Amino acid sequence: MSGYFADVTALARKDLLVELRSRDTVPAMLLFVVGALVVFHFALPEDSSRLAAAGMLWIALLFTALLALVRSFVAEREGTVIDGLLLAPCDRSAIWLAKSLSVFAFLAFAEAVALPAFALFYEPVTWELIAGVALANVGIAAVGTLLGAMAAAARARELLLPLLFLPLAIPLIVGGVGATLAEDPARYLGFLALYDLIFAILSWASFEYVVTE
Amino acid sequence: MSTWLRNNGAVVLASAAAVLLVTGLGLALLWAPEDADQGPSQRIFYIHVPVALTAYVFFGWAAWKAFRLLWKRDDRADLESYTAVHMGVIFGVLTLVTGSIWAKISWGVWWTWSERQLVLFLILFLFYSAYFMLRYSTEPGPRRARTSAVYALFGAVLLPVSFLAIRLAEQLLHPAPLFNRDGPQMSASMFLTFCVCLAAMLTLAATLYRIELTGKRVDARLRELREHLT
Amino acid sequence: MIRARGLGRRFGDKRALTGVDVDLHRGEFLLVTGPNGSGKTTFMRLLAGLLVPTAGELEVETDRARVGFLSHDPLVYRELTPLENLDLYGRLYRISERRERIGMLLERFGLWDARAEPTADLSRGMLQRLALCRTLLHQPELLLLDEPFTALDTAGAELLLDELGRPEPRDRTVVVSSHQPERLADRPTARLALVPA
Amino acid sequence: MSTGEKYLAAAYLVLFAAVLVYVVLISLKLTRIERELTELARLAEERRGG
Repeated sequence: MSGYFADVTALARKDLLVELRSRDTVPAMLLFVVGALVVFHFALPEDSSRLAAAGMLWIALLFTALLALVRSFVAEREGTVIDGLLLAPCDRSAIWLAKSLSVFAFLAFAEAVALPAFALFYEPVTWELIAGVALANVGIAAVGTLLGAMAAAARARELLLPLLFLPLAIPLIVGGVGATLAEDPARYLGFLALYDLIFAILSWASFEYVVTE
Repeated sequence: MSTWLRNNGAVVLASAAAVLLVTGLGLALLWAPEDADQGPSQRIFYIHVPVALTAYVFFGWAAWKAFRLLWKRDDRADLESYTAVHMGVIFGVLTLVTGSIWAKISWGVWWTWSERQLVLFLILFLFYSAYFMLRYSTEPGPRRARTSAVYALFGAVLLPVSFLAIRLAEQLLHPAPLFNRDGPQMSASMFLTFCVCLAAMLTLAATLYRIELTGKRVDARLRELREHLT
Repeated sequence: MIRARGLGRRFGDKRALTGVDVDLHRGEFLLVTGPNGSGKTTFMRLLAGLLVPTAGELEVETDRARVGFLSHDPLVYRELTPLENLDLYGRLYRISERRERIGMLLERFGLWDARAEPTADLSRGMLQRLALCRTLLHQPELLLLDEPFTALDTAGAELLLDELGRPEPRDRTVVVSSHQPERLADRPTARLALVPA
Repeated sequence: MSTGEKYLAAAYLVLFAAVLVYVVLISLKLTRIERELTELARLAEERRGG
């Protein structure tokens, strides 16, 4: 068991180090999410409600997450490094867990910029919103990493991933927007937690099938 | 007897489907009592709901076969799962079309976001269309079979989760108590008609599934044969 | 160690490998030859467990942790340094005295001075040496080398031949695919000539 | 015929049309399979002859 987590730590550390060196993904995410928030101001009528602003924030976060997911297996695909990881005796699900953790970290980093920007431009950020974002991140990272690995084996993978991911992200958006706006955010947060639990277990169990033959 | 059934299963299924479809049509149009509130148009219920249930059955079947492929390494399950998704999408589109007609009758619009089942089918349609994209853009082989299977399995889990999500989304917009779509209870004759129509749709679906599966298998065999000969 | 009967592999409609029979015992040295497109790489990837056969049977009597596979690609992260790459693999293979082992290999293959440079800056020959370090890191009992001489200069090739001549680990089984079999001289104990399918 | 009945008829027609389209697709597929089989039979014949 401790060996499993040692593998996960080594792999996640590697993912963060690769991003730290190449700086391919996170700066693009930051710029994109702020840009999206600015664009939405011009897309929304002048006196739009806070409901519209909250919905827009969630759309911006979702598409920012797609940037991270599309990039998630690029380092492994270049020069088929994934083969090296698959040859290693570690459990394949450790690769998924490590990659999910690093995607989660990138998302959290982007949101640490996006949420203050949202508070500055539109509405104050509530604790419910922060909790909703954190829970949605778990689901996005878990499902998105699995789908990213699936799409990495396909042609037109950058196009395929959003198609695979968006239908699965609809419940996350429902939960996130609900947690932001509803009178009783607890049930929406509960729904997000349920989604995370179900899909994290499913993704964890099925990762090996999509990366090996 | 069992060999005879195996060889002539398609014939039996197709004849049963034909008989049941005609009976169901007669019952639904001529015998079942007219609905007090909605008038003759309520009879669309006898196609819309069986078609929708058949689509659910196909998505469930696809997930079951996907599970067999992953768990028991049953290689034939790949084509079976694929065929089930294929048929499920066809019946899903029919659900969207008949549901849209029903919405037009009941509310005067072709689309309404307040109709839960329609919204759910729209999500499923998007999801399973991506399944085809995934299949077509991956090299054929064991890996494609497994990847498709994992995705089909996700579909079966997404179905109830999306249903819950749609209910929650409705409650956000209308905090009032949930609109109950069941309406008045069905009478015994209505229920019998519905059962016959459902049985008819399921046998029709099973027939089409067999045809489609045979077609896909023939295709695969032909490819193998071509490879041997060239 | 390795037993194959009628081994074959297709990719879609293309046959990459057909009807290969192999019997290889522990400690033997198999040389795989054949022109481009004869399925050498496919054969090696099947042995490594990265591919599954679509025809025939294949048994490889060893654990995944005990296989070393040198692929066409060096299988290292371009963004990381040689040291970081080997450290990652060292952790995943649970190598005891990881630092010493890595240092010794880098030293032996002449990479010690380049250990902290980004891998992307290494020349093709240096990358191949790093890939050899990665392959040998965990002292595999089954060593699979796919075209190992590619991009290696004379000194690099000497280092590789030197490694293959080492007495330890004992009973190491080696499979080498190469279109320059003369470089291996009389080391191979068995040969397999593949022909395009 | 009332509007409601028209829509009802439309729904049944949609179903009928879908099955019909499916039959057409299957027949196209059968034609293709027959063509391929003929070609493969010819190939097999040539092989035996040559």
